[in-house]
Amino acid sequence: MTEGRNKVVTMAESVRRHVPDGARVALGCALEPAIPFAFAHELVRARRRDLRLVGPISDVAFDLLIGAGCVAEVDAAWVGNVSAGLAHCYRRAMEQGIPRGIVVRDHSNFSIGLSLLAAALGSPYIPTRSLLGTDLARANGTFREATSPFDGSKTLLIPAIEPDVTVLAVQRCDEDGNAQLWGPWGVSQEAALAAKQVIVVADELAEREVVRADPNRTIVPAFKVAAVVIQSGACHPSPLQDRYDRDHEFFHEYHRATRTVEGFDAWVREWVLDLPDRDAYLAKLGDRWEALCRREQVRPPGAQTEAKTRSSALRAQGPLPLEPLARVDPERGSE
Amino acid sequence: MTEGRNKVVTMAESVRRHVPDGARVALGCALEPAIPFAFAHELVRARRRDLRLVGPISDVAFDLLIGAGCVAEVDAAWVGNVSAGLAHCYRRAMEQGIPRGIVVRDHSNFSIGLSLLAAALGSPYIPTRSLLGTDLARANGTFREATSPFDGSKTLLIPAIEPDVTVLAVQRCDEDGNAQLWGPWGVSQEAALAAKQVIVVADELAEREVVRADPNRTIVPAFKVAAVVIQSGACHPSPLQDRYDRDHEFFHEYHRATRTVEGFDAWVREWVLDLPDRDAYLAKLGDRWEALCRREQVRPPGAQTEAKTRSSALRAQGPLPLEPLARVDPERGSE
Amino acid sequence: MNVTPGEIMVAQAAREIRDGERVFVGMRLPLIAFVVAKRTHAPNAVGLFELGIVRDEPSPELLYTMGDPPNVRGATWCARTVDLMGLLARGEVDVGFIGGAEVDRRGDLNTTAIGPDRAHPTVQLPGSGGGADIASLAKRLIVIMPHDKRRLRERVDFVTTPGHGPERGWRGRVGLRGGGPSVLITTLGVFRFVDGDAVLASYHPGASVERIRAETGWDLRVADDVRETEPPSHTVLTIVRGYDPQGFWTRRGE
Amino acid sequence: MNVTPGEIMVAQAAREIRDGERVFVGMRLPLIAFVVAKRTHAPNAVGLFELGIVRDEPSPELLYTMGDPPNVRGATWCARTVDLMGLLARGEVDVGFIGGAEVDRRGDLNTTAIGPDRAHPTVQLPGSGGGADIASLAKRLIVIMPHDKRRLRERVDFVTTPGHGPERGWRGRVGLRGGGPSVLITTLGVFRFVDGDAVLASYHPGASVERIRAETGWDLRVADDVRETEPPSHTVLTIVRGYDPQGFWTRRGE
Repeated sequence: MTEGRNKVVTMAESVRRHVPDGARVALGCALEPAIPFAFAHELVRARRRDLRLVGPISDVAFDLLIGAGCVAEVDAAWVGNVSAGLAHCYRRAMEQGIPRGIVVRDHSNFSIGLSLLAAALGSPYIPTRSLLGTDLARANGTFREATSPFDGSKTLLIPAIEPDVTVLAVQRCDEDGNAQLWGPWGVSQEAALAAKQVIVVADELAEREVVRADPNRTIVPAFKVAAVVIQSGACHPSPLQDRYDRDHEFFHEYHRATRTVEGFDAWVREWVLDLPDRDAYLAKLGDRWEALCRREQVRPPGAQTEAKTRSSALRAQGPLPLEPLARVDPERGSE
Repeated sequence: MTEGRNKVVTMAESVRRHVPDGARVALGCALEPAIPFAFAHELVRARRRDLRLVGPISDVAFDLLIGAGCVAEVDAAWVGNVSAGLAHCYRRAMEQGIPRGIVVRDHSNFSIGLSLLAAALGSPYIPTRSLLGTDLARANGTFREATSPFDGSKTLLIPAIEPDVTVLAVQRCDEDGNAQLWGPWGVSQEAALAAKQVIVVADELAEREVVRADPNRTIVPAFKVAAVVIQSGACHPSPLQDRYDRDHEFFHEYHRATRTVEGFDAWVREWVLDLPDRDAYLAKLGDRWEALCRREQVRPPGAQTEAKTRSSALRAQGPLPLEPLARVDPERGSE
Repeated sequence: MNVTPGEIMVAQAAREIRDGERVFVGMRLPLIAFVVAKRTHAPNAVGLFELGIVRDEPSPELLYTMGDPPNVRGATWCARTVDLMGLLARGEVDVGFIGGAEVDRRGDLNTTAIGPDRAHPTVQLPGSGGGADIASLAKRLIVIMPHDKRRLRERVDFVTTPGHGPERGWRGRVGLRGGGPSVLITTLGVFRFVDGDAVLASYHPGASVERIRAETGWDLRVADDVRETEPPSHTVLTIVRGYDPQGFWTRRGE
Repeated sequence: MNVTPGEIMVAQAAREIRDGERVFVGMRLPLIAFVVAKRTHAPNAVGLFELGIVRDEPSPELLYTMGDPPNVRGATWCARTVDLMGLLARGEVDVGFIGGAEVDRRGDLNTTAIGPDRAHPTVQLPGSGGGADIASLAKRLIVIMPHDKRRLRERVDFVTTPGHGPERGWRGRVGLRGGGPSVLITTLGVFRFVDGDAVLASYHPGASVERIRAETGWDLRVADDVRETEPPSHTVLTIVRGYDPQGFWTRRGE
């Protein structure tokens, strides 16, 4: 067996080596879960500037990067706080140019998926019948209306988007970069295949044999992967299937805390700049973090993937008790 | 929990209900493995006519259907006998109109995949840079050359193909039609999503909880599935991952036997018309069938899908001894 | 415990789901409407979620986002967003739910930005998510909105998700194949679309035609047979309160 | 045991694979060439198969088709054909192998049909498979053919997989981005492409320039430094014969 190049580096190294200022970065491609928040925090600590973000629904990861002044452009379907409401930093940037103005190209989830799929297929665009006639299609500025030469029907052509780097958070990865993700994929695979290179943030380092025993679960071939970061808990406050649940309350705390510029700055100091890395962040979360892991690991990892049939069917677990939630802000956009 | 409609029917019923004469049928979409040969045999027994076949590489399934006079049209990338050589029935049909002339639209594996993907996405076509300038692209007759409005580059537009029925062979399926396939997918998922309806031929009936425990492995939502046929061994002589190995010699026997029309007719009588169903076929194969199962089940089914990590990595098996093969015909096309 | 507008909306939304339908569920109240429908009159409805998830039974727990782990456990299909959106584009999804910051008389929604210039908005909203796709492509559409004069406007500033458009036949002319909005459910009443125009069909218990007229930003059209919205049954309220005991989605101000 | 043409071809094909390259492997001899390369000078080469399979080590068993179960076990990626072809289309695959029934001086291949009319062929061949995509899109191409005057023709009847085309600059003009054939390995010799024309670079042990000229259907061009093809080393022969002990692929008449 050939030994592959060991690509395991620290989160900080992965940013230093592979994400220059101005890079086009796809992030949060599984929609609400598996968002590599720890990576976003590292981009803030590394003071990256002029990033061009690509993603469908990034929950507050995009908002955080915008608030920290890291972002010049956004291609996204949705920028907000999914369970808590609007995204304050995004609002300030767009409404007041604070901390800086940004260029936004509006997408839908389908159009952002198609743009990445087009790049993954090596095609210049993919035609669709979604979004026709909308202001969204017009305002995006990169789409084109065209008539299908096959049946004369109207279509909207969605051009390919090729990220410089796609960052994927996954449950496990081997040192070569063979990364396996289960639960929602969203647009993750297209984003990875479309990118010039991929950074994998894995909850766990897997033996090479483990990924090779189930290649259907590998999301992208290792040769597209430039760096592997092994970091448990990298997605908090978003969830990672079979590893830890979503920290709903944390999103609401972020929402309340970032209502003002001062509040945002304090939040970033407390949760990003004053912490050296994700391990310190998880230690700061303390019992709260342990509880999220317990909630999601009631089912043993892998139970989900056993191929038992008929005689030994797995029985579904009953509902888990939810912890009571504090009252949340009713302000809320769509979705 | 809602009880879904039980869709389990016999192979013969699935053909009677869902495959009328003239139907556009996608089959053999995983390329060389997981070809539902038992379903092709049932089409022959049911004397279906004027079928329009769609598929990438069907090994001899398409040849058999052509020889039996079931086929009017073929959209395919390759029609032959993968390990043994040319396809005699396909040759006779194209060269001599025996048993009837057929219309062939030449594809490549990429173009057949893109045509099905376009239909699955609800898009009229997908542009590509493959096949430009070839006689293949010209002879197909449905492709169009066009300039990309984004960068002026040349592209070939591959129009959508929507099968009336896509037939998928899989390892397991529940009675609702949630089918799970591992090993190569080829163009199976696009073909299923692109189709008006899907017939699943499953090696095993799975409890509903089993498929729900690993939804990433489900190939298509059950509401697209019109019928579920539970039939072990339905793919022989092609292989089904973790269930049975490929019967290489059977392909060579078919190749030798079908060299003449009379030889083909005798082969079809022996292996299709004179047998009531697949169980009888497997009984006729006897020990040979058992040996193919043993060869592939050396690793227990599901070992492949266990999510063990680090401490309990699976070790790869050493090579299995191959049975000696008789001399084979050197005649062989591409691939 | 008083019945909240959220609970009335959920009950009404649930009635809009027919048995056996494929429902593009979406977040918040529609999520609970799907639970109610499944447990009452529509046991064979199937739920689709834009992450690529299909479920034939609702998540056993309240969801805060569609991607919460309980929404994956017990799903029957977990694929890619484009695969799921493709089903929508093929016309295989019967009904979709959407909501927004603003809606107009024609059912057009704005979830992008308030103000005349998208590049310099007065209020920056989150954007489409999957909403614009659902509105473009689902066979019919259920719109859910908080009722407020600033939100129910003659014309929205920005059409993120297309309704019936500025004039009759607009959807067909621009090439949209989905049917557009069939109903608008607000915190005060229920509108049906007639030739693409929202017409008040019922007012919720406690509301009235006059109050709705006062809080609607367009010249209200009222159905001849306008009536009070049927309140949620005890069964439905039990389901709603059992599923969302803290009232996270059903007791907020929308 | 005599060295067979198949073994010489495999050894030469293996030499064409550079360490670290992404190789679109294909069936038959290339499969074994990949094994040889991996076990000798190119341990970091990666193999791609059109079913959607990526392997960083060869299958431990001889394959009769790319979809045989041993080719899936131990694979690192098993995805969809379009995903894999997309990598090719993006220019991420260094080298691909193809073969066919006919090849011409410019490296164009016919795997579709012999005869002037595709609808009424003299000999119906199986078709492209993935060959036309590999030829269109891989950075460079290794062509493997049985050497026969009827197979090495001035112009093929039907261009299934594009080579360098009828004249200089043809690939760029029609919009093809891959580099086209770099080498043609036959049962008798090795040709390199110079300005898109096949030029004989070496003749295999036992063959000669004259014999090759006699069995080639075009006006043979011969390199100034034409020489005998380097025979397979003992190491390489051991690998080949260990992998294909019955000579299923290496001892047939191509």
